[in-house]
Amino acid sequence: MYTKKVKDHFMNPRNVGSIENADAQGEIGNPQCGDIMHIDIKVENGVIVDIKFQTFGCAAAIASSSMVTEIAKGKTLIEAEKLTNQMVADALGGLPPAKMHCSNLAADALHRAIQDYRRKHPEVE
Amino acid sequence: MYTKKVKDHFMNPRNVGSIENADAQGEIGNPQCGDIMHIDIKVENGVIVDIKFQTFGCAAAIASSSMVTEIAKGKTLIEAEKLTNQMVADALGGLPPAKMHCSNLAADALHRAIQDYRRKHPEVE
Amino acid sequence: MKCIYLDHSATTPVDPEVVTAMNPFFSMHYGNPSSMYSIAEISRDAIEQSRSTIASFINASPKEIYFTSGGTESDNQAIFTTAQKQKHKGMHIITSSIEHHAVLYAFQQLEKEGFDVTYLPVDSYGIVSPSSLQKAMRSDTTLVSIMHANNEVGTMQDILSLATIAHEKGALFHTDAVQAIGKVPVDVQLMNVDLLSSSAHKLYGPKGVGFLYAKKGTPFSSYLYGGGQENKKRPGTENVPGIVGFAKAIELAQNRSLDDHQHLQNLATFLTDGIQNLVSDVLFTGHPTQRTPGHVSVCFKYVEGESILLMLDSHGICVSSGSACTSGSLDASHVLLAMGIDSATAQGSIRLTMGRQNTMEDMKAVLNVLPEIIEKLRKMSPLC
Amino acid sequence: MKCIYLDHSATTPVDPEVVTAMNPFFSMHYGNPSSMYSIAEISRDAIEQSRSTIASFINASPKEIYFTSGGTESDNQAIFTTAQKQKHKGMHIITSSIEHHAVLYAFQQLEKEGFDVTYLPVDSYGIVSPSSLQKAMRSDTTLVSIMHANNEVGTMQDILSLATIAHEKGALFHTDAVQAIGKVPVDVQLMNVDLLSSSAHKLYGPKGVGFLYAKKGTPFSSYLYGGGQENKKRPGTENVPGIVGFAKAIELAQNRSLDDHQHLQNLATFLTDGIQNLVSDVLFTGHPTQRTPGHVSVCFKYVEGESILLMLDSHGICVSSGSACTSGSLDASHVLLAMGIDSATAQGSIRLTMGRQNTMEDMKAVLNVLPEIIEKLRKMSPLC
Ligand SMILES: Cc1ncc(COP(=O)(O)O)c(C=O)c1O
Ligand SMILES: Cc1ncc(COP(=O)(O)O)c(C=O)c1O
Repeated sequence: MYTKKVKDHFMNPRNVGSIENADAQGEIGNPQCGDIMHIDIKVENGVIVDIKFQTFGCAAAIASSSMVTEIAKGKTLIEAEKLTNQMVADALGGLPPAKMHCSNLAADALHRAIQDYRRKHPEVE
Repeated sequence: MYTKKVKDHFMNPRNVGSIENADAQGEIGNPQCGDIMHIDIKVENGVIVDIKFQTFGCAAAIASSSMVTEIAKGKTLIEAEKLTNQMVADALGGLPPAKMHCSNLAADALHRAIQDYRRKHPEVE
Repeated sequence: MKCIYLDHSATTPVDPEVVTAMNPFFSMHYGNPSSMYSIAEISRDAIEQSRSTIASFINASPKEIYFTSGGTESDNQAIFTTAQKQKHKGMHIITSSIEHHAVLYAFQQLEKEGFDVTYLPVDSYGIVSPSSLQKAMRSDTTLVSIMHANNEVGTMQDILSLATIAHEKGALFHTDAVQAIGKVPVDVQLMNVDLLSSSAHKLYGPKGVGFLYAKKGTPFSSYLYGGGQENKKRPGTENVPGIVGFAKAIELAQNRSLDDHQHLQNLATFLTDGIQNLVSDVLFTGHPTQRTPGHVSVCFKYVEGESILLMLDSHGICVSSGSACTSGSLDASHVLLAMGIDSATAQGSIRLTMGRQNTMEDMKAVLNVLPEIIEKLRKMSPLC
Repeated sequence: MKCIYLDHSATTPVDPEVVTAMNPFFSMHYGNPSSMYSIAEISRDAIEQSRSTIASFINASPKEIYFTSGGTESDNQAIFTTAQKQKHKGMHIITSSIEHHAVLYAFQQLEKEGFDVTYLPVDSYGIVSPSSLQKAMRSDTTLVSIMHANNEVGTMQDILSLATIAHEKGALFHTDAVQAIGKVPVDVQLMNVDLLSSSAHKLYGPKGVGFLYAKKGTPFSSYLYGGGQENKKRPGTENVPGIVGFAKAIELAQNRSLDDHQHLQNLATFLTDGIQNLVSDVLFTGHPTQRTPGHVSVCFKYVEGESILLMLDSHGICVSSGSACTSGSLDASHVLLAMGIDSATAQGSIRLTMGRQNTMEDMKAVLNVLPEIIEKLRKMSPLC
C-alpha cells in the first residue's frame, strides 16, 4: 500500500515537535477526516532555518508532514511557497489514491505558516 | 437419487415387450413430458395371467412400469383396479419428488388396459 | 470401477496444479485483502496478480476484471445492472432463445419489471443470424446478450458480427463465455464486447468463483450491496484461494490450449463417426464445425435421455442429458426445441463433453456399450 | 518475524482440518451436484451432510439452510427479497444504525426505491433498546434486521426480545450473525428469528461461502436468477469444497466452543486490564459484558488508528482500526459515532480480536509495545 519512503518517514519522522519562540506557525485539517497538521518555522534572512511538525493522522499524513519539513528546511520562503502537495507525494514515491486528498495537506500547512510569517513580517520580500 | 429397487427394475425390467393376441391394452403419457407407457394384458377368468409393457421414458417410468406388471400379474381385475400410482412408488421404495407426477403413471396405464378389457368383455364382473 | 468422465461442460476436476496454487491461501496467507497490515498485502497482491493473468489472457486490462462467485452471478450482474442503469435510454433488450438459465431467467425477470425483451430465434444449428439481430435492433435497445458457446449443443456464435450490430445502434453487448473460455481463444478486443462472463470450474478451476469483464466506461454497477471490494463493484470478502486457483487454471489453459484443442477435436471426431456408424436413427445437434472442441451432442430417437445416461453410468461412463427428466422441469430442453427439434426426439438427447484426461480408449469404451444400450432401450420403447 | 494475528473478526486462518475435509472435493469428488450419474451423488451427499451439520448446530432443519457466496450475499438476499415480497403488506422496514455495510447499504438502496426506513439508535454501549424498536414498529412494518454481534465493538444484542417485538406486529426478523456464529451459542428457535446470515471465513472456514437460514414458510426468494440449485433459492453450481469446509468448521466450533470461549475471555480480560493500567486516556468501546469473547475495542485519544495499526504491524502484530483512513471513506466509523463517541476520539480506535491460536504470550507482546507506540504518536500529536 505505502511505498518504502512513506514507511520510512512514518516510522522515523524527521523534525517532529514544536519550536520554542517559533517565528510563525500554520495548521490545517479537521478531526472528522482524521488529520490535523501543525507546522512551526524559524526564519532567518528569508530562509527557513528550522521547521518542526506535529501531526494527528494516518501514516500518509505523518509521512508527508515529515517529508515537507525535510524539503523546506534551508529553502527560502519563495522557494518553499512553490512546494505543492503533489510534489510532496511525489517525493514520497507516491501515495495511495484514497490518501491524496485528505492526508496529503502538509504543503498547505507549510504555506499557512509562511503566510503567518509574512503577516508578522510584511517587510520581507 | 433412485432407490436400489428402482435401479434394479430399471436395469432389469420385468415383463418387457408386447403380447401377441393381447386381450386388451392401455397407454398413457405424452412425448412432451417424455414418458409414454403401453401395457398389454391377457385375462383368463377375471385374472391377469400375462402382462407386458413398453415404455419410452426415464428410469422412474421404466421401473414403475416393470413394478406394476410384477404386482398385477396373477391378480384379479378387481384387485388390479385398486392399484394406485402411489402404491407402485411405495413398492419401489419411493421415487424422487420430481418424478412422482410425470413418470409414475404405470398404474394408470394398467387401469386403461383393464377399461379396454371391460369394454370388450362387458359380461365380466 | 474406473470412471470415464465425459461431462466436462457440467464441471471439470480441479487440476492438481490449481489445488497446489490455492493451498497456501487457506491457512498460511489467510489475511483479509482489505486489511492494512503487511500479511494482508500477500492476499491483496495475489488477487491483483490473478487479475493481471486473467486480463492478459482475454486481452483486457486488469481494471476491467471483477471477481464474482461464478457464472450465474456474472451473468446476472452484467444484465440487471446495465439494463437498470440505461433505463433512461430505453427499455428494449435482446437475447437469444438458447441462453443458459442464468441469462434467460434474468431477461424474463426484467420482462416482468416492464422491459421489452426480444428473444432471437436460432437456425437448426443453433446459430443466431446477424441479420435477425439487425432487424430486432431499435433506437431504444440498450443491451444485447448472446452467449459465445452453447452449453448443450456446443454451437459458437459469430460474436464480433453480433456485437458490431449492437454497437451501431448504441447498445451494449454482453456475452456469456462460460463454455468458451479455456476451450477456444477469447479476445475481448477482437470480439468487440462490453461485458463477458466466465466461471472457473468449467476450465479445471474451483467451483464458486467467476469473473465479469466490463470494458472501461461501461455503465454497470454492483449487484450486491456492502463493502468497497473489487473497486466498489462487488462487495464481500474476496475468495482469495478461489481467485488464485482461477488464475492458475487460466494459465494452464493458455499453455495447453493448442494441444488440448487438437486432442479434444480428435476425440470428438472419433466418437461422432463411431456413433454414426454403429447406431441408426441418430441426430447430431449443434453446428458441425462452429462448435467447442470435444463436444458431442446427439439425440437417439425413440428413447429417452435419462435412461441412456443411467445405463452408461452403470458402465462407469458419465454423460449428461438434455431430457426433461434431468433438468427438473417437465419440458424438453429449450435449446433443442428452439433449434426446431421435435420434443420426442429432444427427449433422447445426450451430451458427451471430453476433457484433457480423456483418451481414445475412453471413446472406444463408450462405443463398446452405447449401441447395445440404445438397442435395449428401443426394444422397450412403444415408439419403435 | 513471527506474526501475532489479532484480527479474527476480519477473517480467520482456515483450520488445517477444514482444508483436509475440503481437499477430496477438488480433484477427486468433483462431480457437479446437479448431475445424474453416481459420482455426482458423492457431491450431492456431501452438500446435504454439510447442510445437516450446520442445521443442527443452530437448531434448524436442514431444509432451512441455503448456501450462498458469503455474509454479504446472505444479508442482501434476506433483506431485498423479503422486503420486495412483502411490498403489498407495507413499505416500512427497520434496522439499526450500527449494522455492517452489507445490511446498511441494502437498506439505503431500498430507501432509494421508495421504502420507508427507520435506523434505530444505540446507547453508548452499542445496544439497541427493545423499547426503541417497540416504538418504531408500525402496522406497515414488514422487516426488522438487527445484527447479533457487532463487528467493530463486539456488542451483542438481545435478539429474542427484539425478534419477539417484531413478530408481535407481524414483521419478519433477520439477524446478521456473521460475527456471532462460532463464538457464542446461536439457536434460531431460542432466538426466534426468521432469517439469519453467516459467513464461513469468520470461523476458520474458507472465504467465499456463507449460508442464509430462512425459517420454513418465510416469504423470501432467490436473489440471483438461473438454475434450480438450493431448492430454487440460490442458482449457480454449488461451491462443494467450500460448503464441506464450512460444515467442518462448524463441527470444530461445536467441539471446541467451551474451551475456546473461556480461552478467548481470558485473553481479552488480560489485554484489557493491561491497556487500562499502562496507557492513559483510553476509552474501551462496546458493552463491558454483553460482547463476543476475545474482542477488545479501544480508542486511544489524541492519536489516529491507522498509525497505531501500522506501528503494531512493524512489530508483527496484526490488528484493525475503525479509523476513517482504513475504511476507504473519510468519515469515522458509523458505529462509534452512533454510540455517541466524538469523531476525534473515534479516529483513534483499534480492534484486537483474538482467536484459538493466540496465547497469553501474544497478549504480553502487545502490552510490551503498545504503550510506547501510543507515547510516540502522542508526542507527534498537536492535540496533546
Ligand atoms: C457483521 C458482518 N456482516 C457481514 C459481513 C460480510 O461477510 P463477507 O465479507 O463474508 O461477505 C461481515 C464481514 O465482513 C461482518 O462482519
Ligand atoms: C453457458 C453457461 N452459463 C452460465 C453457467 C452458470 O455458471 P455457474 O454454475 O458457475 O454459476 C453455466 C454453467 O452452469 C453455463 O454453462
